[in-house]
Amino acid sequence: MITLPHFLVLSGILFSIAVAGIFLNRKNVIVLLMCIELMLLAVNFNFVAFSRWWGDVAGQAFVFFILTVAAAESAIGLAILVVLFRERKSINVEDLDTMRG
Amino acid sequence: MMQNFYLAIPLAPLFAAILAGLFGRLIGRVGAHTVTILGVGVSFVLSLLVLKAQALDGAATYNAPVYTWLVSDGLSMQIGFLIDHLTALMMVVVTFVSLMVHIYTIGYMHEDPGYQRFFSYISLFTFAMLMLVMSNNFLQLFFGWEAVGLVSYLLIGFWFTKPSAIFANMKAFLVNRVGDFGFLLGIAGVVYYTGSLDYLAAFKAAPVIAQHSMTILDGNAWNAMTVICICLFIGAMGKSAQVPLHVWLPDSMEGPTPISALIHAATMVTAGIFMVARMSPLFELSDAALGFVMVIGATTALFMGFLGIVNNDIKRVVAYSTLSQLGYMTVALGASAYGASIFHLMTHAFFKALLFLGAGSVIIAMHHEQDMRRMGGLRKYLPITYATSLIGALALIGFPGFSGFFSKDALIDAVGLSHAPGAAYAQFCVTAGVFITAFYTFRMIFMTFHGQERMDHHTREHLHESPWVVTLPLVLLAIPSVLIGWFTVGPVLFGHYFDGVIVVAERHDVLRELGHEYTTPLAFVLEAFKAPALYLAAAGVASAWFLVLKRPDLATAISARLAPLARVLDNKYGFDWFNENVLARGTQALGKLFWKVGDEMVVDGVLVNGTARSVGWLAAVVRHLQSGYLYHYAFAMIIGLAAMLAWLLARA
Amino acid sequence: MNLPLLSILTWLPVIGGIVVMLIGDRPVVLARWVALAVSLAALGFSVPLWSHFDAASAALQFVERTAWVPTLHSDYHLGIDGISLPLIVLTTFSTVLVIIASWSVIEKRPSQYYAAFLIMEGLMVGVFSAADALLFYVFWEAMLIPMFLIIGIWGGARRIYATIKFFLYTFLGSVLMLVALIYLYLKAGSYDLAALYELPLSRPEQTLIFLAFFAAFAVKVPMVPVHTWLPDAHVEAPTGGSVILAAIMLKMGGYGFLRFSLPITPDAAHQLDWLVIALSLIAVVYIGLIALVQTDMKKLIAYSSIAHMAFVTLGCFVGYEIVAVTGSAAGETLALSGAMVQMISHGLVSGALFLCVGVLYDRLHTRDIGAYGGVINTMPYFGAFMVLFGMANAGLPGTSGFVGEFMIVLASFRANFWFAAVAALTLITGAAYTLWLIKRVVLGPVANEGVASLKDLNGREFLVLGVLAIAVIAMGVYPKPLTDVMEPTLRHLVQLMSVSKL
Amino acid sequence: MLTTILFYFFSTILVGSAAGVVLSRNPVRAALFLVLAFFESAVLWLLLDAEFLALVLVLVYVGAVMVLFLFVIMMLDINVAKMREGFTKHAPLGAVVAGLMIAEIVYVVWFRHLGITLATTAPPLPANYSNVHLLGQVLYTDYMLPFELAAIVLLIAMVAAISLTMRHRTGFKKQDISAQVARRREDAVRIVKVDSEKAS
Repeated sequence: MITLPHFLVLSGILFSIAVAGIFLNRKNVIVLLMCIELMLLAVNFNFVAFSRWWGDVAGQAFVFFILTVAAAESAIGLAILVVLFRERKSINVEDLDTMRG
Repeated sequence: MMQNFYLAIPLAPLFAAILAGLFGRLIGRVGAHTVTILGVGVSFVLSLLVLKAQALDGAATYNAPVYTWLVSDGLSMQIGFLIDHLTALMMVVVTFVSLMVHIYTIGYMHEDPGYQRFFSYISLFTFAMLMLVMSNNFLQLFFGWEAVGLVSYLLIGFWFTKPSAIFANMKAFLVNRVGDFGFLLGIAGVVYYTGSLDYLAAFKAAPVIAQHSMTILDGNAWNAMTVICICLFIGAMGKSAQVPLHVWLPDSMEGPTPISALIHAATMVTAGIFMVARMSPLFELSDAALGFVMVIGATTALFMGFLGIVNNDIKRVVAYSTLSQLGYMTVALGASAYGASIFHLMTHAFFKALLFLGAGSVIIAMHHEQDMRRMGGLRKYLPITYATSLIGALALIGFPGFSGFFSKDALIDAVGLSHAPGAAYAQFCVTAGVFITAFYTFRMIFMTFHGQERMDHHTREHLHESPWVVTLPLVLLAIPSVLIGWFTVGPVLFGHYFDGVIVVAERHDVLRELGHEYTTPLAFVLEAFKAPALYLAAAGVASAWFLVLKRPDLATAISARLAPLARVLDNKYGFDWFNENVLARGTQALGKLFWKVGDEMVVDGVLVNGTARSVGWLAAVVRHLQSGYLYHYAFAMIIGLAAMLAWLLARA
Repeated sequence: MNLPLLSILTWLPVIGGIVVMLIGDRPVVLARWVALAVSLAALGFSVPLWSHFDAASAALQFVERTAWVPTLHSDYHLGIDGISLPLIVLTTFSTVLVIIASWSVIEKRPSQYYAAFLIMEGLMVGVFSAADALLFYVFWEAMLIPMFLIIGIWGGARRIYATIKFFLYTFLGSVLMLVALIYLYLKAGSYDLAALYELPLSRPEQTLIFLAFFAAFAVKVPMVPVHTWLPDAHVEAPTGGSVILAAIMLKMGGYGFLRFSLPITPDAAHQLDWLVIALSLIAVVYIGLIALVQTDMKKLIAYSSIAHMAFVTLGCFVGYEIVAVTGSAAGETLALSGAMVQMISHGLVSGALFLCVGVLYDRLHTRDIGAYGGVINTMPYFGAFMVLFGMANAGLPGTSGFVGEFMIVLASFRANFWFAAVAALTLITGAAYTLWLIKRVVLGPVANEGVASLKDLNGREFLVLGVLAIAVIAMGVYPKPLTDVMEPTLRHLVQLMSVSKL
Repeated sequence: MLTTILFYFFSTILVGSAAGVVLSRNPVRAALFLVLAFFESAVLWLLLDAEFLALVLVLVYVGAVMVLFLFVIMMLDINVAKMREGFTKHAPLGAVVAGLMIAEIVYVVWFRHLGITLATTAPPLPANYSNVHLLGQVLYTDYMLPFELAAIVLLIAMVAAISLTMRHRTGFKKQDISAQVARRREDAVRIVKVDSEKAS
């Protein structure tokens, strides 16, 4: 019997893995972006699950929007990455500290 | 009708002053002195009429407001006149001396470029002084009080390019301000207890005030009347140059001589005496205040006299003599012999103005040389000046029959009868003062007019008697200096002239006690031969003659022998030293300390810029958190998220 | 007369200022004359304000009211009483003088300079006539901007430091005031001052609100120890800026105490009056001594302003002590009235003194006292004016400077002998620093070639100083018209002060 | 029962591939793991009867976004070795934060469900349930405006991405029409007066 908490815990685990990933792959921007995608996926899981359990399709509409924004975000993020690489010949986060105070 | 009449008295000189001051160039020198003399002349004539009406025709006391200056909180502050016997007397003295000085000034100042300005000032002074004496309330009194101070300031600094003059005028104003500080507090006290600024209201409420007590310092309850009277008297100490606020008067001699005569001898400096006499209903209720007045006066009378002995500047000798005589008047006030004090004020106004103007005449002749050591033997060159100065000197030392004799003798007798605290000390001071007065006065006369001619050749060739505008006032002043005592001693001193104006408590009334023995002026004169004062004065004259003319070498020897004492006198007891080095420097140092440490270091340095600096420091610390590394921010976000979640969970 | 006089007085100068700015510096002459015309018109409009003012009433008069920000229950509500009226007239009066005084002195962007003064005039009138707390606050803050610009653009060498200090100081205070006003609004549901007067408040509330107001007004007055912005601002400001700063801006602090602190938080004011009185008395002595040792003329006058304004705060708050000591309110109105008179008088006298310094500065371009000496030899008329204003500054009877000080000393004697004694010390200190200044600058022999080359006042300067001299003397000789206008309002204020709001 | 097995099966793979994303050394592998994770998610969403989203996830994410990722990774010359330096430096912190989050989520799910009964199976769907139909109905009615905004967001993202990565190469000769039109006579012609007869 699959209940709502199953999905919620699953999404929690996904989210936590993504969080751990941010800590682990702190230098690699691409993987960081991927971790963010994972986080969004976890969030989407919640939306879909709740939408199913409460029979309200609005949750899925939100997932739709999240997907849209996530796509836009990764497009721009990758574009920035490309530009960055062109300028710096590196995407190592440790090289990117021009914003330091 | 009467109001307009009275109003004209002060306004005539004011109008003249404005005309001469603002339109001086337009009306020229002659115009300036004509208009001011006219103005003062008008007010003199009107004052005479007032005196006649008051003294001879028995006119009622006039007391009415002119206009309301301000009303607030039920306290109506008005400008108004109180015309009674005391006022009338003062008005005549003031306007008469002022008129003489105006005439004299034509001669004395005729070369000065500030001619119109000078006339404007002295007319303005006459206005202010009249406002002071004619006032019927404390506000106007204070106005006149400060206004005469202002004119005094302007006149001492008349030669504003002379550094010593502008130092002296600032000193005069500031020392007077110290007095005014007390005066203002005294006025505030009167208003507090009576709710009115009017003299009569205050006098009526006086017994009530005397029942109050005030806590000034913890645990010390003072009689309210004592506090008020001492505060008021502090004002008088400033204006009438009593120790220790006397320091400005000798320095004020930096001004032109006519104003030394007018302001710093005859009128303004007596404002304090006048005021205390005016406030007699208040002072009578406080024995402590009277004792204070008496001790201060006695100290001034004797110790300022000593300074007259060692000075060689002719004007300063007269100035110290003024100080000493003011001390006499103050002693009389302290002894509750207000009548004697005012009487001496009046006679002193005449003969001291005469002496000053005489000194001025000498100074003109000597081409503005004031050092007596360069004079001598001027008798034959300046006969009129000599004669009149001699009259003034005799009046001053109290030669029997001269005006000064009547007032001074009565005054000394009155002090002798007083039982106020400090009376014994005062009696000693005033009696010893007679000798001192005689000594320095005749030392001056002898050094100036007798003996060797010590001036240089050039000056001697140009020596001649001053023009008539100078000598006329001398003569006119000499007449009352000789005669006034004979006519006035009876009514003013022992009669009922001041009844209802000056209030004296039964147990203080020394003048009435004296009056029992009084019959005629002549008897009064003869009576004096029994008293020691006359002989002391004679001894003073004799020793002056001996030391100045007969054995000048002895004088030098004595001062060499008594070098430490001479030094103390030369330093004027160190008052100036103390004021300049301790008070002036001290306040400046304190001010600098407050400024540099208080304002710049503490407020600006620590509080204002310190805040700014600490913000900057905090920012510098916090800046290090901005590593610029993306993952640091990401960490911060995530940790913050986790923490916030934990907090939310823990709270709910 | 149904003209909306207050709105005209507020907005005419603002619009006039914008017009002057649009005219620009080509030709300067036109901008100048328009500026003068506008300021004269404003002065003209304040004449009917005075003549139609019902001096017997304490109520707000010339009231204008329309909804302004309905969601915040804030109205465009103007109205004046006896406290505002003299200050408004002082504002229009001194603006005219400032414009005449800076006729040909300003070289950098003169039209904008005039515009700044005109706009500031309108805003200041707005401050004095606002009967709505939010409106008041808006005017209060807006007024900072032109002053900020005047010092920042036309100021001296350290103008940036001075402006930032000035702005931060005053802004810090007024932000706290805003917090207090918002709190009051939330409690009362309205920004209307009359409603705030009636709002009951508990003691802690009152204390906090009082302190917030105090922060704003004490900085403006300024009181020790938040006064250090004033000397810097004055020193760096151009002459006109100094005049307006001294003549009117400082009055806003005193006005704020009378309009907000006392009636809105009477119990807290009573409780904390010792603080204000102590700071005022400290200021009289402390600032007096500091003024004594200044070597910069403007700084000296600035410090003397602080000492004189301390009388205002003393007069505002000594009333509570009078009641506490004597048990009757007699003397309270006298003290308040004295504070008001002192404000007006200080406006005239310090403004005149700053103009005098400006006259010298225009000629020799230094404010250092040591650079002068014997000015009266070459500038006799100027010397006469300077002595007159110096005497007024020292509180000589017969000049306006005396009236307020006298009233406040009389009143504070009721509270405590020592209050009066310390306050009266100003007779000595005030005379000391003023006369010493005059001695060093005006009197004496000609000190140097610079002084020898000085030209006496021109007609324009003579006009400005002459008008001020007449005002100073007139007010000293006959202050009754002024106090009569204020008396009913102040009596009403005393009533408000005495009713507990707990 | 079958759904339970399917759920556990796919979710295990999902968690595993997510771990793979995080842990793999090579970004390419990480991306491929992410693709796998998306696939598993799609399947799980199918279990939740969200057919449309499951398909969108596969089509859009796997088909477009992840390809973009791979493309970028391969295009850029990434020094993998350097990237991995200090890989485990913050691992404990990451583990703590991640553990904390799991704990919090579990806590919320199990203990703080605000009285809602969670431990039930999903409610049955109506007979003629159509996920696409319903979603479309919502998107084009209630969420019309956000939907269009989303479209604009995508457009802006596209424009931004293009403009960011557009390279301005130098050395080309291009025609600049506006410059040609704006040319004026004074810019091009200079009249020089030559003194012909003057001897130098």
